[in-house]
Amino acid sequence: MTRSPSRPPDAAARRTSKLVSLSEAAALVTPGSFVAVGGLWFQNNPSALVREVVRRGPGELTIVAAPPSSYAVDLLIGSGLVRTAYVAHVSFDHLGLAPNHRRAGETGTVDLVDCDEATVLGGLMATLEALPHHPVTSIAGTDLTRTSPLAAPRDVDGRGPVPAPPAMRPDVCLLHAQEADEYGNVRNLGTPFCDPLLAKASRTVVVTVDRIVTNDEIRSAPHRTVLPGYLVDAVVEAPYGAHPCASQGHYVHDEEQLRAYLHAGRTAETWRSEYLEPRVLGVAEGPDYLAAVGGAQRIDGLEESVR
Amino acid sequence: MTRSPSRPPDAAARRTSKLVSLSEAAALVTPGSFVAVGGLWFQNNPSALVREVVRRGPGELTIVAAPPSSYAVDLLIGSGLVRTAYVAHVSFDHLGLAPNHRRAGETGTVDLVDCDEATVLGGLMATLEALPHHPVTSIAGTDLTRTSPLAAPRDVDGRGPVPAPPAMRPDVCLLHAQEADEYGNVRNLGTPFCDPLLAKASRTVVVTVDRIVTNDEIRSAPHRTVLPGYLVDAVVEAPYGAHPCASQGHYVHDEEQLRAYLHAGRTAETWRSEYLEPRVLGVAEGPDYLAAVGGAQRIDGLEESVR
Amino acid sequence: MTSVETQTGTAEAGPGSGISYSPDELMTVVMAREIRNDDLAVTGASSLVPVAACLLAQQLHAPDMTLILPSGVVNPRPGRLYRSASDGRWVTGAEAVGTGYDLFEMSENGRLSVMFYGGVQLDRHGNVNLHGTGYRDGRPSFRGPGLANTSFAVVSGRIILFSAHHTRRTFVDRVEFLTAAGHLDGGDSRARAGITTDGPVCCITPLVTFGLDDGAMTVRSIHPGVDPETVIDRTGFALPTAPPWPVTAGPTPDELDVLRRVVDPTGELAR
Amino acid sequence: MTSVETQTGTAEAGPGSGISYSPDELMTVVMAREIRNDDLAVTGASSLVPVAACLLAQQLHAPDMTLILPSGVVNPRPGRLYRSASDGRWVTGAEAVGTGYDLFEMSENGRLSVMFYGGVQLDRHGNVNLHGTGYRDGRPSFRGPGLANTSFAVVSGRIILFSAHHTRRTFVDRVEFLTAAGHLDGGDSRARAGITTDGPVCCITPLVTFGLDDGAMTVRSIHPGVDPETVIDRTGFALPTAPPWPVTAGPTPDELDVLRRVVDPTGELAR
Repeated sequence: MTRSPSRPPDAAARRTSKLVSLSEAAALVTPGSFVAVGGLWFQNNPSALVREVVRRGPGELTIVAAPPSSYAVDLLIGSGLVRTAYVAHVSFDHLGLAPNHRRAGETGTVDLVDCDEATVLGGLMATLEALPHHPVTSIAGTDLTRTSPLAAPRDVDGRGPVPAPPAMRPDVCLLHAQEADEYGNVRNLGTPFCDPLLAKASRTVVVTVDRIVTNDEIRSAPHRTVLPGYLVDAVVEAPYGAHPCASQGHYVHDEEQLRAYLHAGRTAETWRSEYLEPRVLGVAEGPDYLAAVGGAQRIDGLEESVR
Repeated sequence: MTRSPSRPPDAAARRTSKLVSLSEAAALVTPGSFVAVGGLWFQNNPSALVREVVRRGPGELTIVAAPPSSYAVDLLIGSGLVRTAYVAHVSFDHLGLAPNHRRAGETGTVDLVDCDEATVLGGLMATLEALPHHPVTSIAGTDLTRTSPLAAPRDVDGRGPVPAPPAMRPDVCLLHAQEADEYGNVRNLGTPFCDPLLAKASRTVVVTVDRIVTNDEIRSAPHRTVLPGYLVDAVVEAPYGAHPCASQGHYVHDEEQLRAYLHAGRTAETWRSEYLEPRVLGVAEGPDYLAAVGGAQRIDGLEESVR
Repeated sequence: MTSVETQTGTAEAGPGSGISYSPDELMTVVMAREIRNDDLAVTGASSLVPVAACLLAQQLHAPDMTLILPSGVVNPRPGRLYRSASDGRWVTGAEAVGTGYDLFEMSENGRLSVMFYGGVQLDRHGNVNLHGTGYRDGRPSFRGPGLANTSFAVVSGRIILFSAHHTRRTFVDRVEFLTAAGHLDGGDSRARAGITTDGPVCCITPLVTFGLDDGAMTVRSIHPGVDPETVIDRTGFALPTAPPWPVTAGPTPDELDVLRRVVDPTGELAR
Repeated sequence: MTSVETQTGTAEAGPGSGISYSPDELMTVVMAREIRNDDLAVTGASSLVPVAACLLAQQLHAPDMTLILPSGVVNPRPGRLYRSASDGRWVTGAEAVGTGYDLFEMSENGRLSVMFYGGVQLDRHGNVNLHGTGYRDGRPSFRGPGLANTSFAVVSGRIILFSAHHTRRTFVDRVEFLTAAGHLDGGDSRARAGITTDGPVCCITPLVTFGLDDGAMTVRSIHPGVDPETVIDRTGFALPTAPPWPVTAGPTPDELDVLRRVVDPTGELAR
């Protein structure tokens, strides 16, 4: 089929750019906010953005994340900014447990609400579908039904008590993807996983990307757009913004740095002195951070060594 | 990022092909079946497949279709095979009303269940999400709440009467797309619209495609796969299988033939003698049908004339 | 450029100008002026005019507005108009391709700010009937296409009504079947039904623009060159105000220029 | 090729052969044999062995089975194994990329036929604990990662349990927190709780394969070269049957060949 050429809009109509700085984006997270954190395990964590939030330090946060979460969630928990967390699974996958999440669960410093994939997704889907609660088929027989407010049995639709998580609508959603244009059209080169769901359920959506592309580039492959601009409020250009996690299709996760994080995390004190201070509070995001972790070229080369 | 080369499976493991003939696929629709019909308006109608179903003639069908449906639904209704239809909108868009749908509504020969987009999608989504009913925010104030069993107010989740369509699970889903491999991995070059939802809600899914591609071709662009193979039971190679509708990205809709359909549809008798007999019952699908409508080259050239 | 419905084909385009335009072009320009920069709009069937109006508004005063076609195509830019809003050719050059589920989310989750409705019947309170007319024992003697998206009328921030046909058959006192909620019985009956969105704010026809400020259609302006008696004759309910009515500002040369040069270079609206 | 857990590193690969293999390779081969041709399987965290087992089964006897990684990647074929099941490099060459919503649909709508679970604790009825241990006042002295997909244990056709660690700390009489339902209290208690799926059918460790035919773990077979006393010592519940137990059929040369040549050419399982 012959394609008609695209025609650009008249210069008279100037579309508003959604590009903001990392610190402007981080400022959208205010004390007491309900924050959705994107990514899964080591993939597509909004790492630079979360570090910037930690530098700013808004407290009393409630967070929700994709069922398998990792670095960004553990960092937020370790920073002491989190009061309540709806997180089904937080680990460093095959590298080990998430040290701050584990410690928070053992000491009770954070309200870790017991939940699983179905209860988290159900709560987010309830928002999308305008339901007060979204029943999930069954987590029958488990202790979740005993301990989790998300899974509290409820009589919905006359079928007797069934776990029915209430609708969750985060105030701010923090995501990392590979590419976007300045109007918020976002493209994932890997797996978007729960990020679109988190975005649709949230009031405000911020996306960091490794690379800003032109609107024409987005329009050249409309099927590849994962989040259309109407879902996105702010875009930040943040090269290597997922590090030490992977930005799928651009760079892999940095096992050396992740292991250093885990090692630092052996106590709350060592995590603060060996990770939080040198890698977050004591360094600016961007070139300084990149230099501190060995530079861009090293990250680009990880593909060869990370198994 | 450097990509590792894909490695083909060992010859020892022979994967089962899902390729079947058009008539084998049509035979999946048995008398009394609940059939989901894909496409929207003139786009991606499973036209050849529906014509073959009409030639076989299983009666007492219940059908559901995307909110804006057109040719394939009107043809099924005109054929006399449909007892009940969950169709929100049936028209020939800017070309006019759907003659058999209109007549069925006026004569009462088919039970046209009043519904709208939200009630149809809600009923399908209920199946996907394991809900007995899926409440839809509101069709408040309309006569649908008075006339439609799909929209009957129901007390769900303690918020008083709200329209809550029951879960719909069609027996067979009939779709047309542009490309698939023999294992049922389906790619749409245009808009899949409700087709994935119809497929996921149905027990058996049949897809006709203009072109069979290799599994390697599918694997070369995993993001473009709209229906992964596990959702698809049978694939039929049917070039121009959407005609007189469009196969988005391959050929546009045939307004001359669609207008001829509408003209034939001025009475039930003329529709039967001027369309059903010559274009469906009296001609075999494939080369004969194509010759009867002016040939493949003519269809390929419609891009230039259809506005 | 001629029409049985209006005489606007030869009307003035602006002070001092003598540009002619078709009824569809006029309706498109008038509708475009109703679109706001922060709108997210979805169009339906037979929507050449609303689609063109959104694309024109994007070019003029609403570059940030989002247009979503009924097939889920987001912000198309095909370089011309196609007569079917679901035409696959709208995909090329668009910003994204959504699904039916995305449309469901967009409406139910409260994002949709403008919806356009035409109708087999539109009544004076802006209610829409796409179901049928001439009911006897619940069965219509004329069956319409049915309404694809009733609930969008409830959840959409506001509604813009339009009709290519300004006749007594279309503009009725009361719809025979209420498929999409306008202002119901007028006054605050929409709010009393628990609907919190604005409902129909205007209705654009080849003859006039109706306002619905008090939940009932009132002539906001009559299009250039149209005889008020024609409007009265062709409207099936009593108009609340008598002529003279304000005259619709016709398309400006700039509006027509952008419309014809950028949005509709193949002249689909001029036919 | 060595392991503190087993002596299988030098065990026989088949009659007359003397091929050595690692514990992970053995577990992968044993698990692959549990996969059926019509399966749709989803893997979770730390799932190198289940992922490899599915890929091996696809090569051998189950070419039609569908493997979905926890990130939604369908039927990957990267030409090697990556240690994280969510690694972005699994995308290249896969057949499709799904989302979290697709996973929700796949489980709730009853498509999922096999789910794999490891655990901080696994009990003799196949119940899974990924929450924690050593509870006092409801708070654990050891907090686990949490379970990403509890409900998959209910809706999945059957469950295959596995653990890289066969110790008394992992294999306990009763989980301290029941995060995913196995056979609950054993017998027909799973069915009595209204769960209609099969639940755990086996549990593969570096020492044995447990069967769960009556809702309780019984040694189905002991792996080649493993001392039965080691199994008894390292299992935290009383085993229903005493040795001698049947010996697990070790990997055949063909199984190992396909595993090492096609699935794991970089030797991730051999480490």
